[in-house]
Amino acid sequence: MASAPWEDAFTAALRDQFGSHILNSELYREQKLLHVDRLSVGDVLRALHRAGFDYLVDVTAVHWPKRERPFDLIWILYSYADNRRVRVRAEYPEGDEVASATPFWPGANWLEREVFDMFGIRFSGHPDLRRILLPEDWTGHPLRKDYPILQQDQAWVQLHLGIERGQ
Amino acid sequence: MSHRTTPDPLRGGPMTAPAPGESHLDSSEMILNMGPQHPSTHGVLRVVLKLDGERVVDAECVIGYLHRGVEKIGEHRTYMQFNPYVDRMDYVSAVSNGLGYCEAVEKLQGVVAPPRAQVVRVMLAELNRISSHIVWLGTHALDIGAMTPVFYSFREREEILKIFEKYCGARLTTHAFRIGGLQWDLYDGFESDLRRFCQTFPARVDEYETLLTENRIWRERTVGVGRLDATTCKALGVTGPVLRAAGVAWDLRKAQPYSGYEKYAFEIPVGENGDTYDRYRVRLQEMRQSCRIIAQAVDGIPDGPILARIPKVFKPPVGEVYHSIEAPKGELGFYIVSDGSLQPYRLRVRPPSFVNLQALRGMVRGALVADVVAIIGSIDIVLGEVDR
Amino acid sequence: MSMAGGWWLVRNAECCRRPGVLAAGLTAALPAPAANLLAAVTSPQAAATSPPGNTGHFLLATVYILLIFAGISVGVIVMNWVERKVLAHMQVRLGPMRVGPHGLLQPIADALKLLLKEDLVPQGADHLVFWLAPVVVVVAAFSAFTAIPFGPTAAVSDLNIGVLFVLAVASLGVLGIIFAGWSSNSHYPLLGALRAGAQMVSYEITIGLAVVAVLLHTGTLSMQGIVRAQIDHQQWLLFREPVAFGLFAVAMVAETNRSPFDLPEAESELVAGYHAEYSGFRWSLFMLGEYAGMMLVSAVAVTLWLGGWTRPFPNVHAAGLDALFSFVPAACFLLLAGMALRAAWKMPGHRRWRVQRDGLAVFGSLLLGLGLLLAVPPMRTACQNVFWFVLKVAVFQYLFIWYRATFPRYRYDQLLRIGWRILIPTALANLVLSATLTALRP
Amino acid sequence: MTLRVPERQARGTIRPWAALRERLLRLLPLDLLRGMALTFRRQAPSAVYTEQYPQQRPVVADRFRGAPRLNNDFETGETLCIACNLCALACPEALIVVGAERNAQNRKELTFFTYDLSRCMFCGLCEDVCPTDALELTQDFELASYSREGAIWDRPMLENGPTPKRYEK
Repeated sequence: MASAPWEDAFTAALRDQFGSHILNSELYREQKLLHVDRLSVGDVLRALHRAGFDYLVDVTAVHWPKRERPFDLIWILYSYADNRRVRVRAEYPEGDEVASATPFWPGANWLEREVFDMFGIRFSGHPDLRRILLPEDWTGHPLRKDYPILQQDQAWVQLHLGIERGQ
Repeated sequence: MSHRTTPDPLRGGPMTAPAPGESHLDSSEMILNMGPQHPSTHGVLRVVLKLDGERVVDAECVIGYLHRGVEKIGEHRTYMQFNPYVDRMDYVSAVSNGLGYCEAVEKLQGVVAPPRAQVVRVMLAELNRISSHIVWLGTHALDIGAMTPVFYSFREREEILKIFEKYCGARLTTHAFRIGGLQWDLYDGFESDLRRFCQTFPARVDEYETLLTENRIWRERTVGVGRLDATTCKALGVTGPVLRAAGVAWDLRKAQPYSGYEKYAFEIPVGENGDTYDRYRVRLQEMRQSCRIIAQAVDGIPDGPILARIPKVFKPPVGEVYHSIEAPKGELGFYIVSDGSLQPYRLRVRPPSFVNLQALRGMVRGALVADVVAIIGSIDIVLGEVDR
Repeated sequence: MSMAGGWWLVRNAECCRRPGVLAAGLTAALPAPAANLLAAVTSPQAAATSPPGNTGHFLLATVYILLIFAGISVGVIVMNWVERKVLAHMQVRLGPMRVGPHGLLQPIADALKLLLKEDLVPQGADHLVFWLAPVVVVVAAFSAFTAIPFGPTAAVSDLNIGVLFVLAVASLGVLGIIFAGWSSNSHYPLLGALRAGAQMVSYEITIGLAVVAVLLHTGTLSMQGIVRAQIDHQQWLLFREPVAFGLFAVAMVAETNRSPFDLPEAESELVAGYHAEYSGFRWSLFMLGEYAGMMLVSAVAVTLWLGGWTRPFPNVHAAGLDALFSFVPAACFLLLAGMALRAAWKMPGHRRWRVQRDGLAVFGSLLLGLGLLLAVPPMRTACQNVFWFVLKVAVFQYLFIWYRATFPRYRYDQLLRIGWRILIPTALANLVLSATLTALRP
Repeated sequence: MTLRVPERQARGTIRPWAALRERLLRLLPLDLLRGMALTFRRQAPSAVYTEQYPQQRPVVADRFRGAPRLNNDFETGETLCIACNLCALACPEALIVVGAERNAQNRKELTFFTYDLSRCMFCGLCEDVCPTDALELTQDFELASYSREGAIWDRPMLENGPTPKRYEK
């Protein structure tokens, strides 16, 4: 099933505001997806926050190593008042900093830390960008596709756990 | 003593950063590591407390001790093979995890489970909600010093686990559902087991209420402790009973019904103050409501197939989907990206415990050490899900 | 507790085998205090009129001290088993079942295990204080028993400042707890010790005020004297000072760090509180001290408010009632024996249960023998004072367990608030009221 | 549905004498006594819920997923396994190794079968895919062994089942 375009008053308003920075808006399995240019992600998120999306469900990323801009950042938003969800997606090149969503949704704090931990994507304006699940001195970001599933920071394991291998 | 603490529940940032007006050179402060091995951190949660006497000045959660890389494992298993792994995230409510995952994959594939399967799923998921809340109740009461409820509640949980065992062959990590429906049909006596459970269970909840609800010590320990208002909850993304205790009648089973929840009559219990006591009351009421749902479902189990027609070699079309359910602890979401192969390209779990745990810091600031365990308990976290 | 009493009785029984001539001969041969004791054992009526206690006689005091030490230790063991069993049954569990029939030997197995465990001292601990702390706790709890009258003559001493002595020595126990928390060089024990310090200091005051209210009615500080005053009043002081008793009943739970006031060792908050760093034998001393402390405060409560060694309804002397009450100790033991034998009878016949069944039968027979022994007239009269005392204390022990099974734990600040804002003002008001009433009474 | 919180809701509107009555009632620890009555009642031996495990063995359900077993044909005693390798493919942990070789009739014949129980999570996927019901998760639940190697089961172990030493006392 291919995705259908998503055009209604809401997207029209967004397009009015951001013009070509809204790259695409589609419906897939009845789920709404906004594809946004990375340069205006911060503004779009702010606008959505103002538009009533008061609940940031999740922030996550997908790694596409073969692409020119290998990281997809995904924000899943929800509006309590209107009972609707929208996903915002933007593509980022390696090493680019992403605008943090913590000013609008303080709950993004840990979610962004997890993205940083797992993908190595840095967020600008984040109050406390550190690793969250892995030890702070771990090397590598496990959810990148170039990090094999059996890979571990063996030096860390040997230093801190005193065992030869972690697996 | 406590008056230097800033009452901003949303404050982020590392713990060492001094708040405005906070002295940095105060020798009366003590750093206390609560966990990762502590009787009341419910697993391997470590909370670093900065104490002034027994008053908490600041706190920081250190998590990841149980990180197993579930999302990475998901990228290296077929959709079917990953199913048992989701049981091991929130291992107290494995059935709910399975429900969320199976429905997410079904949505990705574009199939719907047959009606009979949906009803069975609802019954098991609600049983699981009860068993999850019951474990929470027992351990939470134990944290606050009441020894007995934990044994009473495990007695009831045993009844539920026996039903699980008879239905799917496992008690805790059930692997009860399959993508597209169910593996097993109901066993003989399933309905009578459930009816008996629904008849006896409310009286058991009354027992907990006798021991706790009106008990003055319990109320002193919980009323007004760890308050979290609705605005803060929404800002932090807190969901589930914690949000409802703050007065927001939001439940995904009502807001965006899945698996046929729109067919059942039940109510969303809501608190007023968003404190530990209200969370307790909300969860107790939710158990009664779950019982109601089960009773309705048992009376209307339709006949028919239990598994939708899906190919044996299962390759969902290219696309991505986010599906979330109301797990006992809050919104449990699965974001799955398919590249058309046998395995998910990316599988993201939106864990309710992880997000809810963020609220801990704001809640414990200014509280006492004894409140910290009460508050941790009232969020109801499972570290298997926080760390994944 | 009943075991403690039983043990005591067995020792006394030796003297009672051959009453009459032999007793008279011995009375002549022994030094005066011992003769008093013997006279008291063989004829309590005479003892009631003889001077209380056997103060000043070194040998006899030593014997009593040993008896009390042994009795309390056995009592702790029994209490340990009973607590685990009662708690378990309240929580729909079985409790210990593996070592001995119905886990009867479990406390002994645990004691052995604790004795054999490695003796750990944390790095950086103050060795001397760390070593001293459990000793202080145990010594304080045990030495206070020297002033407790188990019967009209069954006491080590009858100090004229008995109440003060008991309160003073018992409150030394907190010193041990603070020692333990401080010397462990660890955060949780330190917090536990601080809590214990604040808690004990606050609740001591309530205890003191409640006791003073009693003293208004007795006019003496002697523990024996207080019981005798109740006998003279023909009334337990519970009925004259119910408020003081209530205050004491609450404060004594806090004083012994028991649920719902078990903050210093709250396992869900402070891991194990002040004894978190203790293990093995040292830890078992803390436990011994805690249980001895529970018995001690119960014994004080019994002495001060519940008529000490007197039987229930001491003011009613209807025909046959005395005789009826004198059979109660024997009846109690026979009842326990019956329960044990019935349980042995009802055990499944399978051979894997045989050891348990036989053990229980032996235990039941033992109890049966004790019960029969207590039914013999001289034993009956000789032992009933101690029996009633022990029974009353046992009721308090049961209450301690019951509280623990039912209540959540108070928070630190709430505990202090209850102490300072409810208990102490009430105790003061009660004291003033009692004093006024006593002064107005003709 | 809002929770019923009688006292707190009432406090604002209540008349003073009623508040006083409530205060006085709080002096009586009725709430505590009710709890104590409940725990006291539960002491009845009939309420005990404990299962004394080695003496009383639990009866597990028919569908219980426990120790794996390789089934043999009842009559011939030959293995039902056709060495199709489906179980090994289905296993999420890849802990099954099936060894097979072609016999004279060019049919696959099972040579060895190892099952690493130490990594098994008893999900039952191998059992589900088995076309001949050769591999089955049985009701045996006592799987402890003294070494890690003891948790790796070979074909004879899988066919005959474990022989745990039953602790009888």
